Amino acid sequence: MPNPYLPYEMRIEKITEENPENDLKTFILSFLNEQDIERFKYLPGQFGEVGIMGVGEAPFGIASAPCERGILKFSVKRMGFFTKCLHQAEAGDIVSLRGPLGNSWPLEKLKGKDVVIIGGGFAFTTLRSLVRYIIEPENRSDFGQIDIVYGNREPGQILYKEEFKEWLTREDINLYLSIDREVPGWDKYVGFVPEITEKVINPSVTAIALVCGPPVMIKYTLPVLQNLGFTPDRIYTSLEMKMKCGIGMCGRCNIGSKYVCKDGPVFSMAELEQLPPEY
Amino acid sequence: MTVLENIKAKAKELLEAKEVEVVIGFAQGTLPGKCTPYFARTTEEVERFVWQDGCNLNLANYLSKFSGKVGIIAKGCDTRSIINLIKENQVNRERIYIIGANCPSMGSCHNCRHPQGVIADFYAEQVQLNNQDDFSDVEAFEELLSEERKNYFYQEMSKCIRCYACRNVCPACYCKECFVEENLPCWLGKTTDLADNIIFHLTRTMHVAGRCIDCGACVRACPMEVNLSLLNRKLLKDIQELFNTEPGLSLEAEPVLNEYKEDDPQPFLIGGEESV
Amino acid sequence: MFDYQVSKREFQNWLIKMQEEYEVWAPVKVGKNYTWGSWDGGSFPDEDYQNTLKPPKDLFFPQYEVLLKYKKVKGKRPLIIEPDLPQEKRIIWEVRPCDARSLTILDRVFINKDYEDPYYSHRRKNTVVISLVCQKPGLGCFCKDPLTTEGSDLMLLDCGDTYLVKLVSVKGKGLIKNPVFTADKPINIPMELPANPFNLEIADKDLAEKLEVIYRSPLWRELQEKCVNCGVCTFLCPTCHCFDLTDDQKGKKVRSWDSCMFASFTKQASGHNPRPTGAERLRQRVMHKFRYFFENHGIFACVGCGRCVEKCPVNLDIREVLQRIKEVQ
Amino acid sequence: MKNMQKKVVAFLCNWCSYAGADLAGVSRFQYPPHIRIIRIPCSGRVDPLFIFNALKYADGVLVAGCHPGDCHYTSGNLVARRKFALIKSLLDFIGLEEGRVQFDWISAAEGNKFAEVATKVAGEIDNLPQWDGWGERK
Repeated sequence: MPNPYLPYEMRIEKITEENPENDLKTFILSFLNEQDIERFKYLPGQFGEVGIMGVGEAPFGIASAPCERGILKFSVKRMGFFTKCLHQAEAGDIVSLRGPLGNSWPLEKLKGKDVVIIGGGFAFTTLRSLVRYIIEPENRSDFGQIDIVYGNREPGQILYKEEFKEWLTREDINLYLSIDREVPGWDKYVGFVPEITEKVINPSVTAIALVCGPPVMIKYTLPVLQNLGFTPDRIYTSLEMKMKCGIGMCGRCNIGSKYVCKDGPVFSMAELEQLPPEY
Repeated sequence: MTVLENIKAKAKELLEAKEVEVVIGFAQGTLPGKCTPYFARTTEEVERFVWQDGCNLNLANYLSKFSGKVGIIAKGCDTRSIINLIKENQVNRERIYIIGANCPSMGSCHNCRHPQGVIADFYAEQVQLNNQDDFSDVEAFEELLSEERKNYFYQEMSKCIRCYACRNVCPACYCKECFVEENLPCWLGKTTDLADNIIFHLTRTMHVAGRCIDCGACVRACPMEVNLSLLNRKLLKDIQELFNTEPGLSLEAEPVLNEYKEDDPQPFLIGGEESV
Repeated sequence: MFDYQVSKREFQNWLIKMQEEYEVWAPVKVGKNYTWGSWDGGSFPDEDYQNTLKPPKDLFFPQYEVLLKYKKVKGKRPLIIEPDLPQEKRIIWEVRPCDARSLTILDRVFINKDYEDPYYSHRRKNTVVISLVCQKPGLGCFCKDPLTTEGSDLMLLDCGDTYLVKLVSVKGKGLIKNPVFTADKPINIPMELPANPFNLEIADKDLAEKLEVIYRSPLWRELQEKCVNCGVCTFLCPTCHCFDLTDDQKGKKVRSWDSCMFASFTKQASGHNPRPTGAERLRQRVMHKFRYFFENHGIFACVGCGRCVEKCPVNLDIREVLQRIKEVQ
Repeated sequence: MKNMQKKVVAFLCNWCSYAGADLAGVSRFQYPPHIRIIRIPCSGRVDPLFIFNALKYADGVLVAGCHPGDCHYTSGNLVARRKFALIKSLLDFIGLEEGRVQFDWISAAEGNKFAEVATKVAGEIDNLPQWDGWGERK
């Protein structure tokens, strides 16, 4: 078995500032060694441990999709020591990457179903990966109707702005962009994610909801989804915990007997109901 | 009445009158000779209190765990730590009721000068004990060759496993975030390299200097039996000699490293004291 | 059943012979405690040898170790260097059966179907474990089976001038090619000890059932009241395996022991901490050992060696904790 | 050549000793190149940790601040003075050589004193036995 601590070497190809505060950046990484592209097989929802040699590592959901061959995308908010250092990196710098780690969004279960994707703020990363995966022509017919609710504080915080613009024009997905409060020039939805969801989503009985966002958003969205008829086994979310090893050994990201890094990060609400509320 | 009976009677009285919500003391431990911290909230629970050899933790360490009114059974060390905590605004004097009692474990610290409480709201016994600390252990070590001292020190430090029991049982170590946990900057490697161990212990010794009252809790807590007492007692001796004071004896005096005198000795200067 | 009886002298000669090929590790007395060290080729444990201060987990999963090194070359990409994996062949002997058994618990963590920790697995593969049966329990002991052979390659029982030797694993049997253990030695010696002379088991089915329902109990707050959240119990535990990964300024990725008892263990960059107080942290330690690990691996992550009992600075006795949990209605 | 590889870390108060070092430079008073200066806001800012940590990598430490009575913050150096006495004594106690860690008061006007002290301290540290970096340097 390969050494799980040995990382891939990645070059930062491009850095995009995502918000006016400049504390949210998207990094596009490419593999330094061509043959690693084939070795790094991943699915939407998985994450990687991005590392700066001599500084440390931190886990981030992979925002790119497998069809975007040769590159990986990570969107990172400046929070603590590591993200501060990562934000100081420049295009051309070399970083390390371990992964792919964890499970993915439940792609097998989603097959043939309608999918409701609900995201808030900068937590849209692995959801973006999923959307990108679904709309790939060879995959699109595997899924039913796609509804996406994506809420933000204000328009400046929206991730992947260009891409969302393009998605708004697509016929094969229904995209509902919203911001918390009225802003001049904004012609999409206004209001918090739970209320928008209640207003625009009219799910089929087998539809599956995937939710990712700040804890308070998730807290108020869950009852809405339940009112709309989603059973706990048809609601999924992706959890965040402090992680180090990413392979279920270092012992800090467990919720009950499950390790978020290895058994997660994606869990159904039905699974979470079986676990202690320790996250 | 015995000391223990006095303690129990007072504790019950305080709890019954609702003057305190809890009394911190000791109960019988699960191993021979060991006592364990115990928090009595009812008069029945008070019955579990013991006061005997083995009651050697510093209970002042637990005061910050409670927000309401707290009674504490305090031996000499504990009261001196309480004085320090009050002076450093970690504990509110109004919030605590001190039941003073002579230290029951006289065997373990042979040269303790203050086995009886320095402050108390009630004394469970009134024996005045007079001991002299001659610092003979420190002096004996000072007599050794520098090479011998360094070898011994390195050997002791190499035993440390950085479990931080010494820090966590110490009432003087009340920082919410210790320098060993800071990562911006990261002051200390997360290893048990000799260097990291030494830097940890020397820094901790200095950080508690002037507030350490040599209660020995760190020494007894150490699972690896590192001789931490030597470092702490060396500084106590220095503080006595250089500044003619002893920590934790009065609510009025500032901790020795928080104040200064115009004519403080400065033997550390290049060329010695007279170079200025 | 034991397979051989050998005089201690013969055993010693055999072990000295083995030193040609193996590093031999044994409990070495320092002051009044035993620590793991290189065997001097002559010493046998004293009468007073109960167990080592630190468990043998250090020998497989050291308190800190370098996992990777980076070399920065100006103008070029940094070089990632994987250190040589441990290759030394070792024999550790006089391991107590509880500690030998703890290795099978660590194996489940570090070597599994998804990932294998090469540093651990190499040391494990290259090490022969010779255990020595405990004949009287220590003050804090609460093991289930002092005669367990789990984790041992060979097992010894001290009979005064001789050892009874039990061949346990293939690895252990492979060692006994040496003429010291000849066929004329008595074989198939019945165990003279009763099956469980200590009868100390505390962790039982009852406990597992209680742990199912006790998560929200106020008992945790009460039990942890005296806990100072140091790392003694976890660092001295033969099965605790939580660790941290850090990069040091000198270009090394270092793995070091960490502890679920420390507040910083689960504290996130945002400041949020899923286990904010001592109560959650004590609960995590107990639940991990006796419930979560059991759910994942079908075995408790505790061998009853008693180190945490004897060394806890505030005498927070895990036996008492488990007893209290069992008494919850 | 051997001595050139040694390092001495000097923690200098911004308001006096650092300016003194500057003055030494401007006045072309020679002082040894292996003194590495770290500017600090006041000698009172010197946490014992700085000194102990510096010794992990350097061969010696010099701490210099304003003369007693001249502190920019009134009493920073006076409070530090008690700490320095203990640090010095503690290091001696655990077997460090007398000259390994040194303290002095150097004002902004004492460029020559800085050069003298720096030369003396660096020279003494050069002549001490090889420092082991708290046991990590073999």
